[in-house]
Amino acid sequence: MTAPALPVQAPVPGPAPKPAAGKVVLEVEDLRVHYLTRFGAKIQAVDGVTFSLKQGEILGIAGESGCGKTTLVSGCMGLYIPPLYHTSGDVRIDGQSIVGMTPEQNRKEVLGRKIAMIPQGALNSLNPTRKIKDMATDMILSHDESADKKTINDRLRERFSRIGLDAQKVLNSYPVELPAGTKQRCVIGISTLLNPKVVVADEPTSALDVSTQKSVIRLLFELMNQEIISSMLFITHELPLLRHVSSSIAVMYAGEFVEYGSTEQVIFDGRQPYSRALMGSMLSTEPGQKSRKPVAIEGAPPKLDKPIPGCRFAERCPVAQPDCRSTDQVLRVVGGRQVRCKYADTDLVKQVGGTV
Amino acid sequence: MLRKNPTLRHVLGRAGWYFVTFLVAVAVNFFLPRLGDANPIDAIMARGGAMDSVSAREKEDAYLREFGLAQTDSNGKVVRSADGKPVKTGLASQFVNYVEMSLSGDLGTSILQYPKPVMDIILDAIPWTICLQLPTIILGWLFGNLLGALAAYKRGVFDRVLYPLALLASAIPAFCVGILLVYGLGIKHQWFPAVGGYDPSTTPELSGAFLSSAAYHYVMPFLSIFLIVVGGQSIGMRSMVIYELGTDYVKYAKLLGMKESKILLYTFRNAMLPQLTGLALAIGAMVGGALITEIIFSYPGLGMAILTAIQGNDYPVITGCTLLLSITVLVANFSVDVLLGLLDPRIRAAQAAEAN
Amino acid sequence: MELVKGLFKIPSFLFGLALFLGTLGLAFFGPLLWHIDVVSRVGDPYMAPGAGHWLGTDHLGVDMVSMLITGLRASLYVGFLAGVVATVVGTLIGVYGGYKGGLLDDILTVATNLFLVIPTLIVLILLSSSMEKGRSLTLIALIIGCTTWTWSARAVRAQSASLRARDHVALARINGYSTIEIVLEQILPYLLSYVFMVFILQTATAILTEATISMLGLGPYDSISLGKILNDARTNEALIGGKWWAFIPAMVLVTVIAFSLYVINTAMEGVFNPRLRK
Amino acid sequence: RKHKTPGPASSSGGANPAITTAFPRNETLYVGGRQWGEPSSFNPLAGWQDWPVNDMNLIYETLLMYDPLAGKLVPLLGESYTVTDDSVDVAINAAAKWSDGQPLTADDVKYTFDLGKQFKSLLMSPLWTGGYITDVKLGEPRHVVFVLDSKKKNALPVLDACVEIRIVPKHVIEPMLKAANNNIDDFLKQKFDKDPIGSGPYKLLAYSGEKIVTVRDDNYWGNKVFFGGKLPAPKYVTHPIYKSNENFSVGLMQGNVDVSSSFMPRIQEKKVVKAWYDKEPYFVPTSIPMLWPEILHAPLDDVHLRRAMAFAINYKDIRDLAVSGYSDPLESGLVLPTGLEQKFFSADDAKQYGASRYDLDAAKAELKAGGYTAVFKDGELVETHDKAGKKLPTLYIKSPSGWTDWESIVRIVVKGMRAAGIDVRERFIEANVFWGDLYSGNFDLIMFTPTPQPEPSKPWSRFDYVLNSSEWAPQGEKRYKNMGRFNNPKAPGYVARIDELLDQIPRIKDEAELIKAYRELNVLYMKNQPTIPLVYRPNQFYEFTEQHWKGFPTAANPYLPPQMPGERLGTRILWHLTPVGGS
Amino acid sequence: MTEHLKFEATHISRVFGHGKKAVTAVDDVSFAIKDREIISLVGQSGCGKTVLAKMLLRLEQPTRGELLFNGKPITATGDPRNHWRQVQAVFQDPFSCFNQFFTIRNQLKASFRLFEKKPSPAEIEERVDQALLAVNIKPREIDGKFPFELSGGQMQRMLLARIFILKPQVLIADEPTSMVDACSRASILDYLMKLKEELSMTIVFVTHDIGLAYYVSDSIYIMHKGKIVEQGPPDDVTQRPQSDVTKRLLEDIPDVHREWIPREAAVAAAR
Ligand SMILES: Nc1ncnc2c1ncn2[C@@H]1O[C@H](COP(=O)(O)OP(=O)(O)OP(=O)(O)O)[C@@H](O)[C@H]1O
Ligand SMILES: Nc1ncnc2c1ncn2[C@@H]1O[C@H](COP(=O)(O)OP(=O)(O)OP(=O)(O)O)[C@@H](O)[C@H]1O
Ligand SMILES: [Mg+2]
Ligand SMILES: [Mg+2]
Repeated sequence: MTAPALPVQAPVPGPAPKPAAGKVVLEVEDLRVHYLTRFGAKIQAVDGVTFSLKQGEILGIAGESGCGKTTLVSGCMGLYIPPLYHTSGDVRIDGQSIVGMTPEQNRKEVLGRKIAMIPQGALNSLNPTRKIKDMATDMILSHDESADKKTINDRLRERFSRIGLDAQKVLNSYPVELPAGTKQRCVIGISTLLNPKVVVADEPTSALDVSTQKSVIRLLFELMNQEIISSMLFITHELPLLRHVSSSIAVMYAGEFVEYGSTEQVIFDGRQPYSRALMGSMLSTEPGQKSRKPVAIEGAPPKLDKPIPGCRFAERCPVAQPDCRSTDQVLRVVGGRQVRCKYADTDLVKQVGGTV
Repeated sequence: MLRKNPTLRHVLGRAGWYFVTFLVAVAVNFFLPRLGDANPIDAIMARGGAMDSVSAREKEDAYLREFGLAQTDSNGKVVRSADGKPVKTGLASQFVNYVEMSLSGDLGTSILQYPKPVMDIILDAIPWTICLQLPTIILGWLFGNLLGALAAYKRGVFDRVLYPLALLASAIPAFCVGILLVYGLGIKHQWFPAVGGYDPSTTPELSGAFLSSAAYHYVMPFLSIFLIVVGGQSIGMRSMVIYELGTDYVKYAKLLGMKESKILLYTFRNAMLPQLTGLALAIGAMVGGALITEIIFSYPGLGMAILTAIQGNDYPVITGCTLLLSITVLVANFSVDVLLGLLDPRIRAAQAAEAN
Repeated sequence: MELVKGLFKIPSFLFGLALFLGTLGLAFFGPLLWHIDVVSRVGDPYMAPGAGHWLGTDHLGVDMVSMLITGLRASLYVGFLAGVVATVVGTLIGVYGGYKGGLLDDILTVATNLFLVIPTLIVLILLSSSMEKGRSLTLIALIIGCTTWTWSARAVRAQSASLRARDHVALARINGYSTIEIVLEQILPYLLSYVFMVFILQTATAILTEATISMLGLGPYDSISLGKILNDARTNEALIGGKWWAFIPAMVLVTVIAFSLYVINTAMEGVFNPRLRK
Repeated sequence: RKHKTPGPASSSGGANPAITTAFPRNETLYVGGRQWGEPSSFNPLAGWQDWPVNDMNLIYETLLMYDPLAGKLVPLLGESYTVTDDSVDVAINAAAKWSDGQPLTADDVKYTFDLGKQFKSLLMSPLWTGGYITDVKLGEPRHVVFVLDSKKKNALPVLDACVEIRIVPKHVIEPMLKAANNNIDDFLKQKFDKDPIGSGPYKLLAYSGEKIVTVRDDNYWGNKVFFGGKLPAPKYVTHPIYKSNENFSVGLMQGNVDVSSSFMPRIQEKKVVKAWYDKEPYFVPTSIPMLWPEILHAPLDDVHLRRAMAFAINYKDIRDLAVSGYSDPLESGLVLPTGLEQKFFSADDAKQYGASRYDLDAAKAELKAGGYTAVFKDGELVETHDKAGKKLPTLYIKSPSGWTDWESIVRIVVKGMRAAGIDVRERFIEANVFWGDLYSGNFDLIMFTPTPQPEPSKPWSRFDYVLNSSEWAPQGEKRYKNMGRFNNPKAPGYVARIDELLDQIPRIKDEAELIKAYRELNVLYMKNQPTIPLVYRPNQFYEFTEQHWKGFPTAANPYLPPQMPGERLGTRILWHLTPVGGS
Repeated sequence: MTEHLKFEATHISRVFGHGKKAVTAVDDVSFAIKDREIISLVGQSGCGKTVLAKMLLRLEQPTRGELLFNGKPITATGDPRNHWRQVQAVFQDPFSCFNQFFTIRNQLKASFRLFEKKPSPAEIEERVDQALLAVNIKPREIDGKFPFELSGGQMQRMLLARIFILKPQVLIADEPTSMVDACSRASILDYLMKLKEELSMTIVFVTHDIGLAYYVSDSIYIMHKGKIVEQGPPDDVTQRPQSDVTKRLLEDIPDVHREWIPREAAVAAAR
């Protein structure tokens, strides 16, 4: 199946480029993480991922449902809650390895302070029987036992006003009393209370409608602008969103990165059939785009309970070659980004999907 | 005011339903024991000793008239059918009469303990039942919840030993524990008195001798109820805590680096709330349980009064006791309903939504 | 299906199942292995366990093993019958009430509260003492079933109400399914494992309840059940006399049945109820 | 139309007189087995008196007491008595007085018995309604004369009444009755639970649902008259209220109860507990529990079937298993083969006419004679057919549920009868239903013990209870004797001789003649088998322990009969007890 | 004219609850949906889209106003199956649309219950196969498979296969793509187009993403707080939005080609 030729358009630049601070905050090296099911099956949900996050950088992670995005970022927290287990590899924050830490050390020094999570489904992430204020207080007290009530209160009020909420009202509410968008903001507020270096946002907007989504993203940007947070891992399968949010993008498939490069490169000039196919499914309301048909990828991602020989995408790849299935693919640099495809530098891949 | 306060509205609404339930319960309590066609007067008659049939009939007529059990003609004579059986008063008119009397605080006179008023019987018996059951149930509930939570949290040995024990405790019929205690500690070893509520050489009063003997007699009945309540409650609490431990908010709290103790508090509190219903139910089952304890330990109280009344078709006592029971259970359930509404914002929100 | 297979990998489930099948086997095959005679006097009253009579004799000199096996059968019969009645009635009404809502649901709620208000044990005593024609085992089972169904109904109702809003129910509606068909095909299957667990609990409860009311002397007249054996032991002072064989084995049997059912239930709950998965 | 049940009846207000006394163990005698439920009334005229009143001589006293060992009447309020053909004359002890100091006079006695004439439901009324006396007169000073009915000339019921009826104080009762407008039902609601005035050695002190306490009346008139001024040993006699037999057993074994009349199986195993005899039968059998067939309807109107039933019962099992051996072997007939009645018993008659022995062949022969056939399948009886080949309905044996010894008896009975081919089943019913069914004849077969008390009128009163055909009441109406409705004078097959003998026996003076009459009556009974005796039982179980008190009479030291201290003649035991140890 | 109109609504409203607590989910709405047209209902969460769709499906009744289908009023009485033969739906959550206890195939076969004359078993199999092929699924691939063995996207296609079997005149698609990821979304849109073209179906497409609506529809209805605030052809609505609501909706969807969040608000990101 070939993609229809698209009118080439000059890409509109994303958020204003700012010189990278350059300092690496988060380094993930050959991380492997697995689940153990109740019946003993091992699911290798993340299988050898390496990347690093610099100060001020937003790395977007894209991929189909079930490809291991949530698992990857959970693995980055250094805290493994069963049935999630660390297989191998390393995660370093500010050069300090966190996977080997004791849970208590990790809790005290890393979680919430250096790296904080904005979980998928904020709706259920707040303790339903505690007021927002109390949960936030608990969060601070957990890391700073000496903090006194008043300082905490002031800080909460200040921070919640800063993120555009009616602090007085929201802080004294129970989660059920708040609309979804506000709850998501509260979660963001609580997660960033201690000004963590890295924020991991796992599909923070997919349960929201477009307008709320926009305001939440805006909030995250503001937090970065105000240097409350410095860098972010941002997960979504909505590519247009990534186009505006992230500075670089990693496309994940079956527990691996298949393409990892700058936003422009991945979105407008993908070199891997899967990431190209992903882009091909994007939509646009720009005039004239109506006649263009989004292209779907046939089939479903593979199950991860057994090792898959060869290219993991070969099964579904429209341009798969006979040797794709037999040879394991490695990430290599092609055109300034990492790609996991033997034919990345050939025209073969260009037949897939297409850029918008 | 009602419009503004959904909780109050809900409470009133519930109160309405409880009242309906109460009314039906009163009717059921009244009619159920009267289903059989046994003539309760026979019981009094039997105790009167032998007499000739004419005076027997006169006597019977007098009782039938007094208890309003038979129809009377204009001269006040009991109407009898051809085979000599008294024609029973319609249950409906008995019921109307009963309701009128109950409203004026008169529960009638016992048939078996004629001429003792039902109210006196209840007042004599109830302190014992309450003093034995209520503290036991509440303590058992607290202790059971604590154990259950501990088992859920610690898992491991705790869970592997305590949990099956709790299951076992709740699988033993209540009376078996009592019997074994009587047999083992009361008869074989004579560590504790096997029967009675206090030593017959003392009289119920505020004296050291009486109180210490009452306390001594309290131990085994207490244990027999306590063990079972603890068993049942800890099982429920364990599942609840396990469930809470797996929720998103616990995961989030962990990822925020919150202290274990805080997280535990969250889960315990949230798991405890539904357990309150269990407390209400246990209090509701109080008299049923009392029946058994009181028989096995020859302990004074309401259970025995009910059993004797039932076996003797002592309608007024049965109805009086069940009326009291109904009120207790309804009040217990209603209080828990209201309490849960106050303590659990989720329920409060649901109530507000329901009110819409 | 995977879940069911998984169930058989759980040690506690296997343990409970083995225990339960053991008692079931004793009830069914006991009579093949042991000469059951609950009528004849085979020795002195309360003869201690010995060669001929492994568990001695009761107060009438009847072989205890025979009594226990007969009693076990009766208790299981009561348990199953009451369990089936309570579960079937409770489930149907609960599912329907939960799905339909409205008046039926309200009535169900009142009925449930009513049974909370009037303790089951009392209803049981009242009903069974007003039955002129005597209390048979079946009658007791039916009474237990009929007074405990509200419990199942309540449990099932909540589950059913949560399924009501699911899309496949809406889809079934626009596929032209009738209400009954929806209840039976779209809702009930989801509750099956749950209902089965309810059934297990109801059975265990019924067995305990029968034992309790028999113990109070309100059990069946013409049959031997475990509760009846216990009652006989108590009223004939086996307890005081230290004739442990007259009550300990019966207690153990009742407890073992209930315990094994509880164990099975919790194991199943761990598997079928995703909330409790580790 | 409204029915108003009366409110709280006792004018005396609160039920528990507050006492702050503890009861030292060595001054308190604990008795048991006489009170099972909450006490409700201590009214001496009520039919439902509680422990220290009913059958007791603790608070109120009878004229005489009966010694069942010697067969003699012993003085109490009545100093002496004379029986003539026309009257019974009782002399009242001059020293007798009420606890308020008023003398107890013949007037009180006359008043007491006259109440039974006025109010037909009181315990003394059967004397009047049964037509045994026509008047109670004041005779010579301090004498009361019961004028016997001139036709019956039967003094036995009067003597029974002298040992059964407790005399009440006229000066207390009369004004109260008046206040109640002479309405006995209203009067009976008075509880008499506050310092009641009696003539007995103890006074009601306190009561609750757990116990009843009486305290010694140190001014009791009898102390001087009968005991040379000695006081009864226990200062308190207390009846703890337990809820079942085995609680009393535990009480006895653990020394919390000193003497009890509750049923205790296998007494030989309980080392500390003693009884009258130290070996079987342990107790003195004085009564005969029996099965009462309802005679009015087929098939139980057939004597063949009734006799077959009697033959089919394993009496030895009943004796060994159901009653723990507390019984002598059963003989046929209504006369006890032991004790005072032995002289009226004939082993030959019993052998020739009786059916009270376990003999399956004889049972089958009787069935065959009656034309019955039994259908068995796999050794189990399926049904019984009568001579017309029709299936007989299953016959049910009613017995109160929870009376465990009776339950066991019925089980053994059913087992035997079914083995013989008679389709019977047990049906245990609630006790209250039981009484109604018993008296109104609503049963196929029912368990019941006729007149179990030891009385001067035995065995006549037992025969009378079982066979009496006067005051005939149809089924459905209450009848307090002969509940199986045997020997209806208006029905075919009426045996007039039975009624003649019942009428004559009380008047027979000559012992040889009396024996002859009893033998004839007993043979008639055996031939007709209107009831089926099952076992002999003591009227009361007399069990005691000597952990705290000693000096109880036993067969080895029979200074008093085996009766509960405080009950009838057993009251006198209280003067003979001594506390164990000194504390 | 009515014969060209599938649905015709005049001032319909749907109110839940009473008195002060009343919630007006759909508020005095009038529209006319032409035959063989794809219209989109677009609006924020809670604006009443689903309620309106349900009214078209006869699962809810308007409290006020008249709703005609094929010129005849949709009423609560009578056999609803006549309506469902002609108006069918796919729902938002593909995972909850199938009963976990029956095979997909059997559940597809259940659609034949709506047929007035039920085809022979062989023909049923045949037609199920055809429908599966129509959504590009190899029939043998799902034989004996249960819903939980498929991905969300596949399942949503099964729902569309069901529509291929039933061949109704109208399809109501209530946010059919909001629960599936971007790749599956594309294929679902594909098949919606195909349905329209092959079966000349009228489609009501419910979404909160105006971008999607732009792609699929012939006409867009913008809803806000129960009212229809704007309607028109996609190009008109997206390029020349009249109402503020529409403008906001347009602004809020991220589009690769358009600036989304103003530069000054955005954080600079390193490259
Ligand atoms: N608790 C778990 N136990 C076993 N396997 C799991 C568990 N959670 C996720 N998985 C498996 O791990 C793989 C990756 O899941 P993950 O949730 O990381 O995907 P995702 O990319 O975040 O998907 P989505 O977009 O749906 O959130 C999937 O194949 C999933 O089936
Ligand atoms: N059964 C109901 N009872 C009461 N209110 C209802 C009911 N159904 C819907 N509503 C209310 O009607 C309004 C519109 O709901 P609707 O489901 O149509 O919104 P929607 O546009 O489909 O939103 P979403 O995009 O979240 O699906 C909401 O405020 C909702 O609370
Ligand atoms: Mg995820
Ligand atoms: Mg919707």
